[in-house]
Amino acid sequence: MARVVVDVMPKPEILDPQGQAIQKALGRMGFETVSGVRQGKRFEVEVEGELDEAALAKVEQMAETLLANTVIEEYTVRVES
Amino acid sequence: MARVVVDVMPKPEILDPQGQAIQKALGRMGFETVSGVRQGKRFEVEVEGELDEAALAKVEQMAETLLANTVIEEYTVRVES
Amino acid sequence: MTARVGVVTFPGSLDDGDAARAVRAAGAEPVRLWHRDTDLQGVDGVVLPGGFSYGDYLRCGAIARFSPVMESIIAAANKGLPVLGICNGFQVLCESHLLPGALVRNDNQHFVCRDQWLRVENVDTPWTRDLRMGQEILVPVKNGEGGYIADPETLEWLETLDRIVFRYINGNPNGSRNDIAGIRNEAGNVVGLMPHPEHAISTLTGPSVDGLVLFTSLLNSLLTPAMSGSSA
Amino acid sequence: MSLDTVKSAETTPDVTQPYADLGLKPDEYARIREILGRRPTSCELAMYSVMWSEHCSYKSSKVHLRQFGEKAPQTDVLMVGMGENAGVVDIGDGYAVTFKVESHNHPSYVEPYQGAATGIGGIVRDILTMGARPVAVMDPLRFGPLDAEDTRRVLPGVVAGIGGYGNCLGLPNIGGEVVFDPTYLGNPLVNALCVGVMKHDDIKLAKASGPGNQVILFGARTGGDGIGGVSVLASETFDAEGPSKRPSVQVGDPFAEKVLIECCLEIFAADLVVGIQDLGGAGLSCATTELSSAGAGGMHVVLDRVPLRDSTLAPEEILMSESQERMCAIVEPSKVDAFLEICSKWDVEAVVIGEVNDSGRLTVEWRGETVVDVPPRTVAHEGPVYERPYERPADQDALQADTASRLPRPATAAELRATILRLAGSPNLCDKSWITSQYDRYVLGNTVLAMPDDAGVVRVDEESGLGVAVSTDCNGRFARLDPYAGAQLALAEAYRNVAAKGARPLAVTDCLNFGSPEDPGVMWQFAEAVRGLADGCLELEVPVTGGNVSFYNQTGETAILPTPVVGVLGVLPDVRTRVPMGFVNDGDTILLLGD
Ligand SMILES: Nc1ncnc2c1ncn2[C@@H]1O[C@H](COP(=O)(O)OP(=O)(O)O)[C@@H](O)[C@H]1O
Repeated sequence: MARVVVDVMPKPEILDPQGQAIQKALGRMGFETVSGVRQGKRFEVEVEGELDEAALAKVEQMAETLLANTVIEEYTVRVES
Repeated sequence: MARVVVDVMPKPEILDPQGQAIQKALGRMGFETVSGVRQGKRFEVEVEGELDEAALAKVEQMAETLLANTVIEEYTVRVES
Repeated sequence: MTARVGVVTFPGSLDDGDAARAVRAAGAEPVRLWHRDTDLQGVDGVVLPGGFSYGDYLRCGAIARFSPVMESIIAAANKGLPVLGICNGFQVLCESHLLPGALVRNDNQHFVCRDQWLRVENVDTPWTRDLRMGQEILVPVKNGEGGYIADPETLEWLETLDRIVFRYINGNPNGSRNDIAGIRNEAGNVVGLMPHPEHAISTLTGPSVDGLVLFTSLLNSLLTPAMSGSSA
Repeated sequence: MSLDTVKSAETTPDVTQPYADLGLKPDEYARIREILGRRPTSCELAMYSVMWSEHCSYKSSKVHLRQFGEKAPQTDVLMVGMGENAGVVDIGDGYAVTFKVESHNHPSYVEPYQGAATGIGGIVRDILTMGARPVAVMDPLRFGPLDAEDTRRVLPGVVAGIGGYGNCLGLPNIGGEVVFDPTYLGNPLVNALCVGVMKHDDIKLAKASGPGNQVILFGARTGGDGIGGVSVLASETFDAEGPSKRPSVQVGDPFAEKVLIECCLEIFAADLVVGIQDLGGAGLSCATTELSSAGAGGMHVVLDRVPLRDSTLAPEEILMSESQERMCAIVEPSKVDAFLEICSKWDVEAVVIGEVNDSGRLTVEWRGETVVDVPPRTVAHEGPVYERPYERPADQDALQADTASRLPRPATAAELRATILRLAGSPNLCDKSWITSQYDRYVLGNTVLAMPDDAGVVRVDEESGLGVAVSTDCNGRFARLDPYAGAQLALAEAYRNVAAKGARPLAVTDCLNFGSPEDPGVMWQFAEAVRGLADGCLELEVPVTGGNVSFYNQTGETAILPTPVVGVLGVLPDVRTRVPMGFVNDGDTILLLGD
């Protein structure tokens, strides 16, 4: 069994109100050195069997079709070291 | 300016209804080899100035107090390579 | 014979009963469609109701988009079947790429339930033809993820090609770009909006009866079609 | 140590057991040994300890709560009274309504979002269990001062949790309360009320009758939620495998509950259950002992069949788990297939875990061994009952003597202005829409009145317009001054709010939030409040149909203000005749009634 991590982040050109809200909150809490926050999602996907290229391609496909909304988000797939 | 990544995941013993819903959906979509999915959050925090230990400690503190709810979540802080 | 309008129930749909009630109040016959059905039972139009389909986990509407009933609805919508997506239904339509853009968490980070004024911006759809251009209507809005976003080009052509159907006025409840409350597809048969017209069909249980017109519009467009282009 | 079975308990009478860590007193432990005629197994000890806890057994409050029955007014509307999951009231036209208010105070302090969310989830399952479709919720809340640091953590979390769960279930929120007082700072009150509607014939009871009937567990899988305390036992028995630390926080899955509601209603409509119980506090222990105690008296459960989320759980923990969104049904063998079919339509996991019998014992089997063999009544209904000492606090006289006449009164226009501004700006009087706008009031399309009106009104029948009105109220400061009168004032206010909508008040539910019952002063407040409420209900001729007691609401030595929250339900034959708040039409005459 193997673990693949899919990170999904809002596209840079898309406004991220959550990230902005967090940045403001951090400022109020005294963390003034923070110049930007973006919030995305992290998925840990456990895959049965061997993690060959075909298996990784499948995870790519999951990310592309379901895990990310590519209209507003971008994703990266990587194997947990 | 440096980017620090904070990954926040539900604690393993805590119910993760989101992860379960995604796993079921993946199964219905034909990705049957997925044996588990957990969904967490990924924050990309941009910090001004040098990323020394003091700065990292500050991000740790943000994670502990705001970004993660340590009652039900755990977090890791790392510098984006 | 009256029009038959499908109302889809996904697990987690909440306003499906209300949508069916609104269809009935407009004089049409609601036909309940289950998420696992692929047969649309020959309905004349479909309403995707509000709620939290599949818990709205991952992203609102993301999982519902892959349900069997949606495969049929996407195909039918592309052939011109009138489809109205309300709130979660709008999110499903965006996830299905029947409508452009996406809906994200409200800018104030809270769920918001309130009575909301909207301005009607487009009456060339089967769902809005009995409304007046520029008419102001009062309809409840209730959502946590109702902020409409799209990339700048998309926003630009939504504006120039008259794809915006409703706009928030007297305050934007969720940070939607360009105060967009609802949009349509190119053909006009597919309309999605965040506010809930099905909760504005009686002053006993809602703030107005303005929402009923969306449902009577559909009925009238089915009974007397081919009025496209006219503004009533 | 290996598995602690009934057999091994018989042969090792002298094993020391951690009953004190589980909250049992020495005499309570002795009583368990006496009942069983041997020492309990660790599974049995776990069951008794949670079921005999204050929360589940009402051991300190029982002697007082009896007054609600003894002084119950004559009424022909009560169909199910206290003792079931919720009371049921006849509202006419063949309709019945069930409603109840419960507390989720302590969990909401630890994890505001999940604590409040699972509070809604729990009360909704209680209502569902009666055979009713839940139709509305309300949320009486109490917090520390608005500007306190911790309130900023607790309040938004609680409100988001109530909204997050209730909105996702599709239940309109039709009212509640928000009160700020320093005594609630380390101990907020999160009470949740739910109303459900059914036809007379649909009433279901928590009862396992009919030997041979099957026991079905359905809903979410069982995980390690809410069993922090019991891990003491598990770690004793299972130190080899060493279960990881168990979360005491329960996480809610409103989607699972929404699906469970629809699934149950379909099962009810097909008449497939003999008895049903939800799994709340004390989980399977509570459900199996209560069901068998109220029914044929015996049940055999095969614990290995319980679907688990976490395969390392020990049997003690499975019995104790407070995982949410689970139900337990008693089903005739011939109807099991139909039952399972409906569950599968809704993607709800369902498993036969046991069978009803007339042995008079609840037996639980794990890995082929018997780990529990108890008379269920002794666990569920015959727990300890305490006559706690109570005494009027020494400072009560001084408190009452300290009347408003000693306070300075505004003498000038400027002073009056300042006073009014201070009042208008005080959190207890301010507009609550920051909170209430986070709740869906429209879903289901039957909300006739909701916040900010005096009472919520929902339509029950679209044809006739039959509907109900509900209000909850309590002023803890009044109750502190005089708990007897304070409880009556809470009742009177809720009663008035319902009557003011044009509804006829029919029944009462209450959530009695107090400090530690081991403090004689608090116990006096409690006794007085119950006496006041019971007398008031007799006078107004509305029965108490059920409710909840929450003790130990205190921070250190400081108890909260005594807070007997009272909910009143009334009926309107036609909701179109409701009377909304405020002046509606130009030219209407204004009358002042009463003096
Ligand atoms: N937590 C809450 N949830 C829902 N409604 C609430 C809540 N708190 C207050 N409300 C509603 O807000 C309105 C005003 O409440 P409040 O200021 O306490 O008025 P009153 O003093 O007249 O009871 C009422 O309709 C009440 O039901």
